[in-house]
Amino acid sequence: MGQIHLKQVTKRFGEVEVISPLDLEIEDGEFVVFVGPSGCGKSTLLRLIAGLEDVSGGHIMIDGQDATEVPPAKRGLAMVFQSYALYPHMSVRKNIAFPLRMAGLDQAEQNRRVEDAAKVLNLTDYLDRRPGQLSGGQRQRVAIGRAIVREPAAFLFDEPLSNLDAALRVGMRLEISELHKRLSTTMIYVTHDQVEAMTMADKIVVLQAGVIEQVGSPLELYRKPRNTFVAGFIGSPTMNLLEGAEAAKHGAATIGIRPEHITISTEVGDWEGTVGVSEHLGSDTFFHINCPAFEKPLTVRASGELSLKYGAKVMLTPDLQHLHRFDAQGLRIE
Amino acid sequence: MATQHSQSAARIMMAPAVILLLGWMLVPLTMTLYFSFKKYLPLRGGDLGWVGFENYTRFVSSSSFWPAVATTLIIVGGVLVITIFLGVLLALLLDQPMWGQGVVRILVIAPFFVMPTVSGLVWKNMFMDPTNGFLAYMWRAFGAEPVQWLSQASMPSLIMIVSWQWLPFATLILLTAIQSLDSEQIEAAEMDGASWFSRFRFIILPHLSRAITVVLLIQTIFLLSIFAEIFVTTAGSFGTKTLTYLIFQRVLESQNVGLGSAGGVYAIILANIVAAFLIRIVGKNLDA
Amino acid sequence: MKLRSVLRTATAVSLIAGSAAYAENIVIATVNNGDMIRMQGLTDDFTSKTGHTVEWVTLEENVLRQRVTTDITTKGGAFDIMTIGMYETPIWGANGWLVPLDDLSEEYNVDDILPAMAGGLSHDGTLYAAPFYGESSMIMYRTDLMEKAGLEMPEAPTWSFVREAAAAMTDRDNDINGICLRGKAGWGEGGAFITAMSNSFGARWFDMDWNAQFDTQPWKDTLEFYVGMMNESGPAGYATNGFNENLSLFQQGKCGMWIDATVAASFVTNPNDSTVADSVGFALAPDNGLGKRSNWLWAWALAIPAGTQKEGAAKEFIEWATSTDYIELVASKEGWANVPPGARTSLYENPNYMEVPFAQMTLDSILSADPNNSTVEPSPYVGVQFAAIPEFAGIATEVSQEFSAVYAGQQSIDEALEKAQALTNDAMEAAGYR
Amino acid sequence: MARAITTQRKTINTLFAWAVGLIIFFPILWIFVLSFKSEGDAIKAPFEVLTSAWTLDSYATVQDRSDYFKHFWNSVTIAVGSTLLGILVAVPAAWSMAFVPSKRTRGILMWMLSTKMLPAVGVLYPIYIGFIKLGLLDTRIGLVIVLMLINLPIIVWMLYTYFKEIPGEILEAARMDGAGLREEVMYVLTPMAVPGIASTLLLNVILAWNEAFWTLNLTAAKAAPLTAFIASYSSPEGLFYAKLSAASVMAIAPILIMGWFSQKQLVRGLTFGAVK
Repeated sequence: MGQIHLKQVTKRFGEVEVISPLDLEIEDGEFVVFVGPSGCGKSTLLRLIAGLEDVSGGHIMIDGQDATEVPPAKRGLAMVFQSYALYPHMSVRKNIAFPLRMAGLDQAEQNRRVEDAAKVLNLTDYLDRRPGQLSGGQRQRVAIGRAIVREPAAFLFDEPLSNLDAALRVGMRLEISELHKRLSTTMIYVTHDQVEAMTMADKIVVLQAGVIEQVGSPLELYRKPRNTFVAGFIGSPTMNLLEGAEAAKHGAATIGIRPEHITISTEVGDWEGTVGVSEHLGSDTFFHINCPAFEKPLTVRASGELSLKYGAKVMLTPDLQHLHRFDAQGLRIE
Repeated sequence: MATQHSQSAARIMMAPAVILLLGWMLVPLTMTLYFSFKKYLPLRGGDLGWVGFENYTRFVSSSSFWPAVATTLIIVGGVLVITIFLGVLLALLLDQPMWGQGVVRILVIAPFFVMPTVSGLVWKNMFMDPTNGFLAYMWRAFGAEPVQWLSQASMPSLIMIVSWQWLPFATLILLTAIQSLDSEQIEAAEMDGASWFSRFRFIILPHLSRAITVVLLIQTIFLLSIFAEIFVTTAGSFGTKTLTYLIFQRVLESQNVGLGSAGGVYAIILANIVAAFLIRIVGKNLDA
Repeated sequence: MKLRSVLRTATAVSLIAGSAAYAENIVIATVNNGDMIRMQGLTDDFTSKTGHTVEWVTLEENVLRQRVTTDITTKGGAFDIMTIGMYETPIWGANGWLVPLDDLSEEYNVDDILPAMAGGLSHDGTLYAAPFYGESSMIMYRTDLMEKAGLEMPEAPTWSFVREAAAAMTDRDNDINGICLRGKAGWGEGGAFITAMSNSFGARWFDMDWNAQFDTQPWKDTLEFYVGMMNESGPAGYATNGFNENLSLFQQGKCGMWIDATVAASFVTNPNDSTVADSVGFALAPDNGLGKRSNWLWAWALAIPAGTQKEGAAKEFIEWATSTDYIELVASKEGWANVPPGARTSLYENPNYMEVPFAQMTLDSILSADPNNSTVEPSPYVGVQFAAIPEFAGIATEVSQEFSAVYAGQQSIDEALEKAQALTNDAMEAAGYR
Repeated sequence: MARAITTQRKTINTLFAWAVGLIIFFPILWIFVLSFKSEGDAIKAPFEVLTSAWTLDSYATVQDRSDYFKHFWNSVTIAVGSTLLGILVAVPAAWSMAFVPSKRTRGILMWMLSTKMLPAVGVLYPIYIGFIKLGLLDTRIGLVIVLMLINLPIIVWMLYTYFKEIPGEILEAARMDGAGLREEVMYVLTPMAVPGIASTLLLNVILAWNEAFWTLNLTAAKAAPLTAFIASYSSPEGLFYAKLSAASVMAIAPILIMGWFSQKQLVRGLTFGAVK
């Protein structure tokens, strides 16, 4: 069970409205990611759900019950913090057992659940260490372990991977996804990294300045961004957003075309340009092409084999099937 | 981060400390104010009626008042300057690699544990006494006339005694601050060609500013009310009468509580001026 | 009035009667002087005689004074017996803060107390504190140095002789100072000395209208003489020397003469502490031909604060500690030279005691001091080296601080006298005398 | 990180630092020496003092004359009692200031510190009279209360700076884990703040141990701590250096030894969190 509904939830700090009245429905077992630039209110939203902040207006329903006034501990949610928030004076075992101890479970049951969680998270050998003696990834797993043992209605993750290095991050990402599949419990995950959002989420909530810009599956967002903000935010490298005469040609104020939807050629194409910096990733190569027709350079994705000299003349052809059109307000034109 | 619930809980939890201190401040403060407008002579039967501002004018017009204010500020200032200056040097020294650092640190912090009366007595008798004092023997050993510390160099002597007591405090805080300095910063400065002095001036000193602030603030609070050291050494003679000591004389030696209370009000005003001044200079450094 | 004193006596009697049955525990505040510390050591004798136990609060003189004054003025009741002096007793007695000692037992023999002492510890003829020991001041001098200087100390020298002798005895190379005198600030230290000295120069603190007299010639003469002599023949740093500093200088053989409390005689003649014990002579404090000597009169005495619950036991203690029996007890343990002096007439009639070299001179000194008539010109106050008014301690401490600054060379005599004059008048005004 | 230092340089550092350390420590060392001398020897020239006979007489005299242990226990009770009581009051206050800060927090802290600037002597009479009325005069509990109040601002401030170093997320984690306010303070906050609380404790024990004005003026026979004990050895008649030294050593030794043993915690305490 882990169905969370937000109804007209609002949060103000003094005069500043950080979350505008907002509705959101999270179904049981869903993996929902809140994504947005820093300061967009995604963490605040998570903390409102957790009960660590009071809402200024609206209601939070958990499994159909109004939980707006329920203290955090009673909401049946577990949270994994950005800094892991492990108790430094307790061993790993005690850390993981802490919520169980608070719930008043007997010692045997506590041990059983801790051992189980440790097995799942590969922490069995570290149970008697202190958090200070663990690596970043291990600490991360302890924090998750502490969340799992409670068997919560939903997990809340607040940028849990931002303190890990790149390689570990990919690994942990997989582990969390794996965990979700196995437990099929609702998870709400906050990140500013759209790659995490795309790879993990069942449903992405894009937030900007306290307002939901779009809600949808990763592919929905990729295919049909509702506005230029979402278009620019989702996808890597980011979508090329072009204005001016070329946009007008397509009956829009702005057109967007993703780097992977442009064909590059030395001979023929619609737009002419010169090659700027090229980034070789092996599997792919990203070219930054300066076109006289546009103010900003275009990013173009090509196969890993292609090699072009700096300053070489190239021709580009957009795939019109994947062209996104936006009006003057930045809203998508279907 | 704060929920309504925790905010009201916070208020309740703060209440005992705030109420206690408020009481500890208000009761004596009101009493002091009350007495300061009275002719109150315990040896003549106590309360002899209201006298308006007479005590205030009398206290200020006394020939001892301004010298006492000056003495107070000189002692506070002198001790602050000495302890901070020597404290920085000592901290730099103790930060160097050496054998037995722990023991040296123990030696250096020891004076902080000595009660002010004892340190006053020990310095006065065993060291500064012009006949039997250790320093007198030292001076004589070098063929010099012993210095009559507490009479002819009373203020420097007093400042020295008090500095001896507070130097460990300053040194420890500054030492910890220096040890927390990122060595990469120093190395970077070295690569940039900064001399030892510039490294000190532009890297170490700014890094110490917060620690120096703490030393300033805490020491000032304690030094403004310094009493025992003066009581046992000079008893306020030879120009060492601080405002606190002058109040002591008025209240306990002359048994004029009204006059002393008026002095107390002046002392509070002086303390607040100093505090305001301090907060202005150092406040930025304290994210209290 | 009469009824009240009858009632008071009645309660006192009943308390004494009651206390015989109940062993009490009394708290005594005292000063850390040698005689008191000895008394502390002999407490067991009191306990075994009466069953009462004693707790001692022994403090340095200034701390003690501050402590007991706070307690008496607030009726704190922290102490059952306080050790106070001739200065406090009449003032506190007049305020009704002390239990009158008018019903002491027959065998205690109140009349044996030296009249000078009893007078100084009474108010309106009622005794408020019993003297533990009494003192005046006198000259203690080194007979060997005097001889070496080719001089002979008269029984009753003048200041000019003292100054001359001091100069003759001074031998800076051998660290011998002709004269050691108190210069330390504090009304009970240098303040007491200079006041007593000024009496012989014709000075006084106040005229009959309570005006300060520091602008008069006798004061200037006193200070000029004192400073002149001390600069010629005094020890270095005399501005911070009090009783104790001078005592140790004299004991180490660094002083030719020392004018100070008569009780010091037993210390300087005690071979355990003094390197010059067998060459000390005594003489009356000097005069200046004006009819007044420069010796003072003082007693450390035991008093009971009014309101104590243990009046009976406290009285028993006072009777024990200031009795002739106590004197004999000390004599049997420590020898006659170490008994508390100056309190009882009978002591000076005791042939054993009169063999002590300083006994007669102490008595003569005490007898030559008259607290009621201490100055050449008439003064409104009682007291030799002090004026028995509540404000005096504070004023005299500040005045003596100004004087000590002169001794330390920090200001001139005129400056000091001017400041002393101003601050004294100011304080007297504040207290409502003028 | 640390580069190799030549032995020569290290030797110079060592010599220099030891010299400075010994000079600063010397007065304490010297009274320690004097306390083992006879009165007559104690006033001799320094070299003669060292070569003269050593004796325990002064300690015997002091012990004989005053009940050291009574004063010692009073000091311990008063210092420890006032500190513990202070911490009891200060922990909740510092907790709320550190974790639920408001615009007034800084002002309240500064105000608390400013109460330490009131001149004590000015209010001796009112406090003394109050103590008589409440029956607190010459009781340890009275001194415990007064010293607690005197040191409370420092205790609050120190604890506040330690608590502020504890990440708020950990407390939130505890809250999410089902801990109530009581459990949060008991199981998470307090254990984490133990080093800070320990150094606060130490520093305040020292401050309370050495406080001389109130402990002297509000006690008589029963509750008098070591400050009063010292007041009976300063400037009596006759030679007193050896006795004063012995008494001083006895008065400062307990706190000195405690301070040395807990040096590390104390250093942390003295910094008031000024340096991380």
